[in-house]
Amino acid sequence: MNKVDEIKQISGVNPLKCMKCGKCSASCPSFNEMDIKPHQFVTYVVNDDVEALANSKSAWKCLSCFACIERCPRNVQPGKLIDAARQILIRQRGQEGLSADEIPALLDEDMPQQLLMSAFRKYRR
Amino acid sequence: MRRIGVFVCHCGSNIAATVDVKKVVEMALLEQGVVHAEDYPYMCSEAGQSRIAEAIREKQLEGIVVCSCSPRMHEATFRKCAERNGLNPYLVEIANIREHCSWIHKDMQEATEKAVILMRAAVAKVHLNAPLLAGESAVTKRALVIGGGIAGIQTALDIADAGYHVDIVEKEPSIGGRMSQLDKTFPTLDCSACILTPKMVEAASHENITIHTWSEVEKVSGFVGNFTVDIRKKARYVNMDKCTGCGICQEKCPSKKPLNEFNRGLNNRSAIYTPFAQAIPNVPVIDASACIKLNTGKCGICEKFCQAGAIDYKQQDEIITEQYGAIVVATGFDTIKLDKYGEYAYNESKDVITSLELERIMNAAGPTKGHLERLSDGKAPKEIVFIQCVGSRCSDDRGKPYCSKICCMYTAKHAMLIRDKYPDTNVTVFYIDVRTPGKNFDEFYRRAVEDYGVNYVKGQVGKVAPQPDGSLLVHGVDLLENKQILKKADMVVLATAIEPNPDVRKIATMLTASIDTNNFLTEAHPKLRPVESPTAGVFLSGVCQGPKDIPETVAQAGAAAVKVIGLLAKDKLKTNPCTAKADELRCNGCSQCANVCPYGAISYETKQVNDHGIREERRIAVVNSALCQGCGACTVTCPSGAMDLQGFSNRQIIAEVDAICR
Amino acid sequence: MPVTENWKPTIVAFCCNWCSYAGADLAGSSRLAYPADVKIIKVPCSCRVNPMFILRAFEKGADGVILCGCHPGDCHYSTGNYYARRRMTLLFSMLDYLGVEDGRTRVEWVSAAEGVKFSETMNSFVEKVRALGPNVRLGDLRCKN
Amino acid sequence: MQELIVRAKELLASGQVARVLGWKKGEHSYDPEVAFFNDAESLQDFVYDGFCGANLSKYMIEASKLEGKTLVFLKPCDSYSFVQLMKEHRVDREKAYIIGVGCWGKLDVRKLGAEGILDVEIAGDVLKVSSLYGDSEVAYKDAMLERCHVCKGKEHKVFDETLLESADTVDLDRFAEVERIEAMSPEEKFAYFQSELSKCIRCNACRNVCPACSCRKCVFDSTAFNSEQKANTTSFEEKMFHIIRAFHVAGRCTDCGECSRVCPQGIPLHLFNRKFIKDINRLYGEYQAGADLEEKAPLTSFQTDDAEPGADRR
Repeated sequence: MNKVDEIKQISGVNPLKCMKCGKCSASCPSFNEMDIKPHQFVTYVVNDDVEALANSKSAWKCLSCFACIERCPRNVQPGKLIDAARQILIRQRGQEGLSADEIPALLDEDMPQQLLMSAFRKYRR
Repeated sequence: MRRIGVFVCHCGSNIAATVDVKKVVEMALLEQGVVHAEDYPYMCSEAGQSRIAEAIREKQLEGIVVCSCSPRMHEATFRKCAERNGLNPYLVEIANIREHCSWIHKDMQEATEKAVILMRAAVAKVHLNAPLLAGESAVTKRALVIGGGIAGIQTALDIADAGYHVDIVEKEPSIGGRMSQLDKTFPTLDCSACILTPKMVEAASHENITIHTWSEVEKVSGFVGNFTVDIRKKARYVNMDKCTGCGICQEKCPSKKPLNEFNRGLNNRSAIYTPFAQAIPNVPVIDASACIKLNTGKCGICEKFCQAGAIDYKQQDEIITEQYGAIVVATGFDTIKLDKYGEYAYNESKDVITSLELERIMNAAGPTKGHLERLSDGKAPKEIVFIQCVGSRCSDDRGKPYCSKICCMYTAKHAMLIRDKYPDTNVTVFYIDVRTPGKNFDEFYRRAVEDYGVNYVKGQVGKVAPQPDGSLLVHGVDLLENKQILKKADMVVLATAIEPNPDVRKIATMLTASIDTNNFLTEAHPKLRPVESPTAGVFLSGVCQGPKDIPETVAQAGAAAVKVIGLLAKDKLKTNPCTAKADELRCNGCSQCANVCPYGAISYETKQVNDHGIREERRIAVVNSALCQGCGACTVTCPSGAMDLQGFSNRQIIAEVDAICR
Repeated sequence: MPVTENWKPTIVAFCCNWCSYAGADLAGSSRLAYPADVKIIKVPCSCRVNPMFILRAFEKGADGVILCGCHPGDCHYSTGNYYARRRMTLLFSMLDYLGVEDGRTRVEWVSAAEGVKFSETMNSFVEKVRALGPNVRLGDLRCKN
Repeated sequence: MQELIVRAKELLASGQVARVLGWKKGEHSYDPEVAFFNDAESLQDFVYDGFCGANLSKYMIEASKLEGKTLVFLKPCDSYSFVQLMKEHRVDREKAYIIGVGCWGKLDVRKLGAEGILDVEIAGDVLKVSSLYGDSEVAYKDAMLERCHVCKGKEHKVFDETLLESADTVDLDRFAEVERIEAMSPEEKFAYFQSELSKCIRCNACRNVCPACSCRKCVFDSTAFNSEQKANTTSFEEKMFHIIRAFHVAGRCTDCGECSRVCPQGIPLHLFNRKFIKDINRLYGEYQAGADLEEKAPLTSFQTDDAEPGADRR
């Protein structure tokens, strides 16, 4: 399966539904740190350039806060696209992620609950 | 056995591309009774119809089957063609091998096979067609217009000018509708009231127009040419003949709490009120829920101060029943509710307003007497942000899937007027695309940008965050610069999606007019019959049929009026001959059919019959073909098949079923 | 019952002239494909369809019968589809009672503006009938010569 | 039974009625026939006992056309049929003098448990059966018709006067059998009805006896639908005839059980009508055909929020 079908299959997103309104980028809290902006994710997928998307800084800057998914008027769900791009990378690198019992040591008290949740969401698979 | 002619249309390539028309002709000739079969590129053209005419004469055809597009397109054409050539129009059947076959199947062999089956079904049916004669029914020379906005007024004026009497039913205390709430209108910036009020006065003074305001349609029965409508005239508690419209009662009325719907709830009004100064009729109504006298029996100040003695607390709702030949729906629109759009903080901050509310704020008769000021602290806004497509073009369930068509133009208008009146105020418009499809529309938009310096930014707004200091932080994006924008604004205006008046669905049910999931009334044909409803005698005028601006509304209002005039000009209307008929020898007289007839078209009489030698008096069902609309409900409740429907008889449908399943 | 590979189901669709027939036209003009096994018979209203027609279709070899009408409340004749709804509810319940597979019959309300829904309904109905295989329980069981 | 004969003679003599519609001794003691009695002495053959299951309402359709009034004896379940026929203007209430006769359950010849029956003597709640192969006894209750075990009630829905006391006979749930079939798998249901209906010889007894199924010209005898079917040429036609018949009487069938009683093949035809009655009660509210003259029949009325067809499918 080529990369484009794989990313579509994982994310369940149909990139053609995007009408380029930019609301996802407007709502993205880490827009400025990203090289490929949220409203561009769909274009990279449509142009068969999943490689660039997977290797972009955006893949790791995305906080999985899902604001873009919440507000997209066309149900495109760009957050899931970058999430799928991350999965492709992780699957390439194989299993060298954190194991469950290593996590408590890394936590500190004032880490916001939401950050923890979106981290789990990001690395769960 | 009837002599049948089968004509297969290529429809250019629409049919011929995926249906082997020659094969259909070949198979047609094998069918019983088919004495003539041919194909032709355009059967509906003059040349095509002349081929039919020729075949009728040469082969003495007694039945025609045309395999072509949907009967809803050209059944009438081919029936008229047959009639011109001496063949009863109801001996023509259409096999729909375009919309139901060639357009939706790719494989030639499969599509041809299906076309042949559909042809066979039509031939089987036409063998059993009876020559029917269209009956006639009288036309009440009077029209009803539901809705008193610009659409309703324009339609009524045009019909009345043609000499027919028109009743306008408007649910608000005054006609004028949405347009009366606007300040200026694009693209010429004339003041909305200045161009609307003359029309309202003309309508009020026209001898052929009766206006029922503060009234609603309660019940509709009958059919084209013979509608019976019950109109509920709600109690005004003011005697319309005596009232001089002096307005003292409104000033003196102590109950000031109710929100002023005309000003979109931005300020209050008294319990006894007229919506706006130029109201027609200029007679106030008493809001029963807010009136102290009606609720507690105390007060009665308005009665004291009224020199004309027009106040009448005892007034009751009144139901009047009228006969009409045609009904025009002109129920207009409203903006959608924004409570599902939390990201724009419409409910949190008073400075986030809809465009319609901005119209009232900029209007001299509005809540702020025309001064552009923030509703929170009354200060003049220095930074205004317009957000386009709020709730429009949304395929999620929060908003509407369609483009509301008028927002780009009225936002350009607002921006231009603000920049013109308050040059030191900055205006930013966040847009997805600016849609200006109309005469002088794009030029108007470019003037806003080039002459008045309105700042257009391509990109939607993600969030509007009210700040502690009372300002609004707008999280936008500039897709062309690929930059996120955080703009501090004093006022945010949302170009909100529009939807048809919510109670149009109730009216559509009463008129049995079809309506789509967005509550827009469905037109008979999107391109060829945009101002008529599929329900004969019901016409559409204005936004109730789809989003449109004032120029289009007035154009459509005129078109609807012409259709009504065309209908009322006829003394007699051809009635649908496909009505039910009872076979007196089989009828049990059990009145099951009368119980299901929606039009009360079935009555009973005791008749002397000779049933194969048995002479006796029997109770027989009789169908009044003027009332019967041919739905067929009675034919199924009749166990013995005595009640049958002409044009769609039991044996015809059984023949079609047999031909399909052969 | 071995299903021969090239078996094609025969589906009869009764469509009411004002709503579902127009919906079928819209599906056509929007080029929304559905299997060619579906053949449409135009009736003035869904209340015109007599159980005799439906059983006759099965008797003559149909594998599935679907009745389409206006959404309740939108009927052009104001009450037609309400009667159709009761009749078909009882008829389908009787067919289930007789052990006929419930996938062979269906009622769907499709308005003139719902071309997509019409096409999707036909696709899902044909798929269900194809899965059930040829109609046996409402056909003739006597041994063929 | 004597009181009936005495009363009938009085009414005949007084000229109040021109004829009497009742039951006459048949060839055997267990098969009385429906008969008209025009004078006093013909009334000796009049009989009214456990075997008089026949529902006389349907005969009143033709009797309403005759001169003068007709005295007719209606059991409680028959009176529902008469009201339904009145509702459909098929009988003339003025031409009928109705005596609501009491009922204590009617007998089913097939449940006598004997072949070659010569005579049956009803002795209280025991039946003494004498046949070619010897004598036997069977309890009255065991030989009762299924419809009496689920009797709708002993109240006469229409009458001018009543005679004889009724006795309650209900000891079964009316829809138990229907529910038992509904619970079967589709294959079992199909097999069950296939076996039952394959016995159908299209003698039309069920149609001819059914008060609700009284069209002047039945669709299966006419070209109304081009589907005339005198005999079952295919196995499907057995099903079609009974489904369409049940559909035509749906909402009008009073569940009088005559169809099952007269079926020579013993097919439980009431299961079709009772299924529709159960569905109507479940979906559209309790409805008893023939209970009164005003209530609208379920299939000629509707609610805007009725259930969708096939909604309760698995």
